[in-house]
Amino acid sequence: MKDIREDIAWAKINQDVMKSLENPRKLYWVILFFALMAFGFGLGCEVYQYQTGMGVANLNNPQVWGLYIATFIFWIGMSHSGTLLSAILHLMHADWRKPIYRFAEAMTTFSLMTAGLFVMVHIGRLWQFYYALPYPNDRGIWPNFQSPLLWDAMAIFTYLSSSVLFLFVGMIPDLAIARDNMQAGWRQKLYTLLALGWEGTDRQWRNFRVTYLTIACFLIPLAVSVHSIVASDFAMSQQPGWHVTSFPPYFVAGALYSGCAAIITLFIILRYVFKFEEYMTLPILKKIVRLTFAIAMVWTYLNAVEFASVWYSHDQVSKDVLIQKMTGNYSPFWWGMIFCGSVVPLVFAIKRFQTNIPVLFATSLLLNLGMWLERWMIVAPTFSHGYYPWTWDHDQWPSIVQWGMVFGSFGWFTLLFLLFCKVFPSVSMYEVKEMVYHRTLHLKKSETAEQGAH
Amino acid sequence: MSKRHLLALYSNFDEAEAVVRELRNTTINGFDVNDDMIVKSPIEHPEVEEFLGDKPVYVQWFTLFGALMGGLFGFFLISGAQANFYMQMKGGKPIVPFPPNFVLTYEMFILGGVFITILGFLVCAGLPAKRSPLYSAKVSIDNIAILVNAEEAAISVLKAIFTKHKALEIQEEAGK
Amino acid sequence: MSVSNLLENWSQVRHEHPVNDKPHDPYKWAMAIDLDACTGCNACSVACYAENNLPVVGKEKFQHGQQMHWMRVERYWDEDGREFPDQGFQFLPMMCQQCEAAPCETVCPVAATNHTADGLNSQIYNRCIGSRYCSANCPFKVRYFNWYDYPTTENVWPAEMTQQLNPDVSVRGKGVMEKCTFCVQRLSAAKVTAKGEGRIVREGEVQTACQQACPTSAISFGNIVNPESRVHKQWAAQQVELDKDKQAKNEKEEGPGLRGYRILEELRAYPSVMYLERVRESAV
Amino acid sequence: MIDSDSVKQLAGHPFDRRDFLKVLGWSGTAVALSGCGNTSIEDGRETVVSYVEASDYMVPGIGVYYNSTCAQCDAGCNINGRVREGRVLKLEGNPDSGINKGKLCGLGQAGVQHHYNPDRVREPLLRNGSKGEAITWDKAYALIAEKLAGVQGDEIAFLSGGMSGHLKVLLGNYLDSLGTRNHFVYEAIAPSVVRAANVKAYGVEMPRYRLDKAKVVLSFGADFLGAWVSPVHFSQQYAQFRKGVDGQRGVLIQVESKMTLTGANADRWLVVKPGTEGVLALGIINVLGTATGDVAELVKGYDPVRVSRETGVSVSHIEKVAALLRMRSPSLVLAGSAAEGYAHGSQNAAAINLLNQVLGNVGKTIEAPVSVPFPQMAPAKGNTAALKSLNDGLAAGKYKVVFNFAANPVFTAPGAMKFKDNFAKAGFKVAFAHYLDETALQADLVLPLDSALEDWGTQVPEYMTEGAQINIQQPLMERLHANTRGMGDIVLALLKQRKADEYKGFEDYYAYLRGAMLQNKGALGGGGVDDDTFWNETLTRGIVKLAGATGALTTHATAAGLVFPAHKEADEHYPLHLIPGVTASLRDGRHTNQPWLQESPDPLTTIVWDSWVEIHPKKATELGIVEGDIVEVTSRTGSVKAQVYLFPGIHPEAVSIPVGRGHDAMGRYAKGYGVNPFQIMDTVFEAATGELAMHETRVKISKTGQRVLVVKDEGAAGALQMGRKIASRVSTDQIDLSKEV
Repeated sequence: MKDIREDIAWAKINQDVMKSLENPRKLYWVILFFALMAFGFGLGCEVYQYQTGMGVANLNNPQVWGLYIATFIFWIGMSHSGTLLSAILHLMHADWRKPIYRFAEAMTTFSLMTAGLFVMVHIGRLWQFYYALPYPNDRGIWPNFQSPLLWDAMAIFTYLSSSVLFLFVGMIPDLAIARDNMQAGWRQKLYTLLALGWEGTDRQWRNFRVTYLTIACFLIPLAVSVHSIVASDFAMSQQPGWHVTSFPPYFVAGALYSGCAAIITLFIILRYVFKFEEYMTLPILKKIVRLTFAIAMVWTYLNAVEFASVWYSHDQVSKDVLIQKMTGNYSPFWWGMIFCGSVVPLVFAIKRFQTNIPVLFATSLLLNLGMWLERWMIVAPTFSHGYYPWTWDHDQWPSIVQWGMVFGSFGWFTLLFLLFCKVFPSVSMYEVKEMVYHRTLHLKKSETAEQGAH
Repeated sequence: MSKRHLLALYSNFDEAEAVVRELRNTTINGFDVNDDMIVKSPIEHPEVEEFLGDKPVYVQWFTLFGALMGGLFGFFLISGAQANFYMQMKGGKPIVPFPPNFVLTYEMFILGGVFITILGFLVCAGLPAKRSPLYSAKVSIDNIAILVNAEEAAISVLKAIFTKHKALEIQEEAGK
Repeated sequence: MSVSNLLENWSQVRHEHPVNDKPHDPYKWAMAIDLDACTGCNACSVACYAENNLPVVGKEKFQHGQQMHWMRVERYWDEDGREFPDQGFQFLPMMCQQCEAAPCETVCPVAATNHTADGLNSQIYNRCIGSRYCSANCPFKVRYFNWYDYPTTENVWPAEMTQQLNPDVSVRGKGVMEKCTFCVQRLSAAKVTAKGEGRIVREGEVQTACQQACPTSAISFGNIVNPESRVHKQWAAQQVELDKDKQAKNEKEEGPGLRGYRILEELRAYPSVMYLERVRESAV
Repeated sequence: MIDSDSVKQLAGHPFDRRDFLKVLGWSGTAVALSGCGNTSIEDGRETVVSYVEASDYMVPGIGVYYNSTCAQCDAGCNINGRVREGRVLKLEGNPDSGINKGKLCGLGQAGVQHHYNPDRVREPLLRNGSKGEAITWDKAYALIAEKLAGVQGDEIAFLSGGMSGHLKVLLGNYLDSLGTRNHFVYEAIAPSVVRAANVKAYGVEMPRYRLDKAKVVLSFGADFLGAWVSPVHFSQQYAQFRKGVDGQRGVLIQVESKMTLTGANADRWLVVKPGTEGVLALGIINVLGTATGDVAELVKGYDPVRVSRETGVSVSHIEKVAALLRMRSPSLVLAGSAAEGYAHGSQNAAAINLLNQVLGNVGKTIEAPVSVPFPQMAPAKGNTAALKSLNDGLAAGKYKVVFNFAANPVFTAPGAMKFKDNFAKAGFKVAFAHYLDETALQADLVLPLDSALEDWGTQVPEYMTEGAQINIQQPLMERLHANTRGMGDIVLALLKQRKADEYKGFEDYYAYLRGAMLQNKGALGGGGVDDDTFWNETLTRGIVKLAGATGALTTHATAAGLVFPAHKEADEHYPLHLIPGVTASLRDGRHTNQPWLQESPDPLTTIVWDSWVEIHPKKATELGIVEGDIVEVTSRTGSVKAQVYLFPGIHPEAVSIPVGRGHDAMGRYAKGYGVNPFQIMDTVFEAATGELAMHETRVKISKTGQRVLVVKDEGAAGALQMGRKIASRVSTDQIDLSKEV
């Protein structure tokens, strides 16, 4: 099992990463094609829904939200691992983060953008969405700051802009490298512009270090708050199955979980597509896998806590919702969630699977499926089994339009992500160098120590 | 008095460190080691800061200012808007309710902090910057560069020191 | 949005409205529905369609649960497993309960649903962006969303049928939420008339469409602040207090001995509709 | 309300008003529609009309109310139509009415959808092959005259629904001029057997029932809150009855085999074996033990054990009911359509009426009705015997010209009667119709009628409430379609063909009506008032209240002629009873094309837009049927397929299908929704009256293997509250009602 070589030439690092911007494997184009197709289909669904009305999604009076909000939470959740892991690991000086954090942060950014799309497709009057923005106006009309949806909007805006800035700031030295190594053309112009004249001077590095650290510090509480607020959309309401105190930590754990699983998936794809075998090494993958396993167990625990607290409370209405989830129309999906979320990750506990790429790939997909199901199982059963039995619904199955947009969102995300990786270095060159440098130092030190011992 | 730039490239930090030490210990007319020397490196290198001496960073003050202003602005924007919009009551809640406003204040606190930190970074690091007169793309690979700006008289002394420490390459700005 | 305004009126804006307060003056519209009188005939529901321009969605959309009846008549029977419902069914007309602390109001991102000065839960169609959060948070599920653009949907209001539309009530387009308004257009008209005459609206001067149609007069509606109103008297006689989530009469060991109750009162939404329990003869 | 000056102007120049209103109608609509969605306010600007010269009775933006009469059923409720900018928006009850006192049922309110229905016939149509060809009215009248030429009086038949007032008089004159007595007055659903039984028991067809005075109401299948006789009136009495006197609330006991809306509101709902209502009544008389003479003799055999065995009602219930009736007097016993719908329906009704006599209710809760002092205007009440005799005549090819007005026998006649085929044998068929319903489709000439909200007329209610009254029907707005005509105008025009001289003084039916009313001004309470004032006041009120004559009721109880047929064994091929459900909103199906009624959930099952087969859950389990299964219901004469709804309020040996749906014509809102149980009804007739015994049909049920999702308002939890306190109930011993407001 090879890790990054200490003696790798720094020039080779530059070369390898820069190559990824030019000639990926064929698979890249295949994925891009399917992503385009999926996105196109989703777009068609949205146009149809926009023209005709939300009814074509087969939403109905109690079941007012459906897959859109569930998938919205999914994407918000997915965004968490990128930035949060990057920031936490940065603070903890965990060097193994360095080759993988860039794409993880890009994943954050793009999944947030995808989540934003769901807010759009979900609202009944998309053409009036700006009513939700707090802009000064003559009539003194403001959005309702008491609404958790508005907190959501605010949190996501903050998170998205901070993540983009974090990603960008961290990429400036690499953009300078790209600028210096690129043939003249639109790319070079772009890199020149974005590199802001970075030359790696001591003053730049000094301020860079502090800035990067500061933003990382901000991002951790921010990321936690974002998913807590998404949890508040539910926990702040009065509905059975939603009004649960443990929802914020539960959501955050779920978010980290799905984010980590997505990192594994994307890690494996990028490693192959962009020939990053030397940088995205199996020992790193193994670390992520172990982390994911730990988070999976935390999630499982919080899940159990939620059920237990509902079960032992005397809130019969919430209990009914839980029973409905286990035994009602939704039970296959609910048990699917339990299986994918709590049982499948046990694969990660087995040592020989921790570096088995096909197994990890399949497992990570299953985990994400489980996490998507989790979100659906949070949103839908409460609607169809709420306080008012008269309105419990019969026909809550999402229509092709809803499914189309869910698949379309994956297309959209993949599209953005792949384009990003093609335009910007998805492995941080300067930080891999740092990593290598630190290792060399470390080796030297231990050699010196050894010699001293002799 | 005209000054000229001089750039020397080194393959590793130890060499560069030795050069800087020497420059600091040597008094050269027309060259101030604190003002006229810039070290460029491909990676963030704490040692560089060490051997360059104590140079303060002010970004965190921007952060403090941004976060506080963000928070204050957030709270008063929201509460003020609510107070002016009192016709739209929410049953069971005061017109300016604290819990939601605290959540939003918190977000605005972070938003302000992050934005102003970035601003501070750009200001403190002098970005976006004009490219300096002498630069080598090798810095973006693995070389350490020492850029000095000195009076004509000092140039040769500096050059000698650079050469002594086995500079890989020395670039010289043309005289004016 | 001036900060000075905020600081000057600090105590006012920190006032919890309206439960621990008595701001409903001179109006607080409320309702009482006698389930013993209600026969479940649906006249109220049809009256609501006629008055409030509700679209008839048709069989297919009804099947998808997209019906728009602001006033629905629910029907229940015994749950104790008896062979026949030999004490009859229970009917319950259900519409927006115009809660005093409405769960729907706080969650709307654009403040399209609010508490009015006369105690209604208003819905501003123009402002609504259709997030449907209000419906998600409504315990009674009495909010109805325009899943389609009904004015242009085939056979909803074809040709001549548009002439039946009530010009006092806007016809809602797609993507907005709607619900029972307590016939706010009638209330406004009555209030304007009364104001012109320098008085408040008298008891009996204004009726909601459902109340007007109800053949058994099971629905009474009025200004509960007015001690002369039937609604006030009914609420008082039943010892149901608007701003309580637990009524003192229910604490008695021997039972309240009174019929008035509010649905899901324990959720602290403080509904403005009191129901009177259906009575069943014990002698037969 | 509007002042009398404006009424004068309005009444004097109806056509000016109409033209004016027509223009305004559309602009108002544009305003209403532009309030929605993202429609620009500029839309429709060209149709905006200035109100600069509005008439003084027209206040833009203010609703004006006109009184008229509801024509949706025979109860004759007085309505108050809200008119704005010349279009009628909403029907409300007339508060001055003795019948409905300001209230109106859903069916009545849907009257505006009858008026604005997009599927109304707009031109006279002449059959050309399978198509209708629009012709002019002159041509249509000429054609009728041509077809009638040389036809003998007894070769002409006129089929109509129940009718009264001046239209009935005028039509009578026309039929006389044709020399025919063949006026068949047909109503598919009418309490005809009960009427006959009432005549025997009380001496009148329909006494005045006083639920409000009764302490106990024992109803044998009378759905007086839903579809029976005068539901809005009875509902008001019911409210009074429930409040009771001094906090003693009235008790309602309903006896029937399939729960009706009234049954759903009962304190005790007693399910009986279909057709044994009379037996139960006799059993109760037996337990009461107060009967004397031949009645005592008759009921001697009906001891509780036997009655319980035959009816399926437990002995204890029989005794409890009897005890309650004994304890709380006066009471009221009603015989409804479920009791009369059998071959021995008269016997059932007689036994039930006997119970009233024994309880001494006659004169207390059963009062003598008042009648209008103009017998020629009294209602001609429809029945099904008339249909049978018409059908027999048609089958024999007796009629050359047949007119049809306000009846739809092709839809409502039992399939086995083959009415459609027999109708085809008539030489020339004229239908006066609002819509192309099943019968109009078979006609050779279809003449489009004004809606009830466009037409003039008078009506005498079949069921008089607080005194005699004549209802006035007046246009609430301008004609929607230029080429429809009022039935009165048509009859007058036809009459002018026969007796031009006699009727030439009447320019139109309005003139005739006004003239006829003014002629009897004195008797109508207008003595000493000038003509215009009287007429305007009459129109303003919409009701003419009269001091009617009241007769006396028979109070003598007799068991004469009361013989029950022997207990019938179950038919092994067709083991189940088919009970046609009559719902409050759809009745016999003439209003099925009013979308509010289609979408208004059936109160008991909450099903919309479709028919269903009600089956008791126990029976369903036995047959392996679940909700939504499509079953085939087969009688001796036919079969229909419909979805199943499991319904506990039905006798396990019976199934019920509601009537009114299953149209294959009548426009977009009616056609193709549900099934028509009339199609499979056995043609069994009531022995004494010759009325169709609607409850006598026996059926069997078989699964088809298909299953659908039942479209209903009820949620997945069904009728259960899942332990939440939603619709709460309390029993009388836990409550003191006397202090209530």
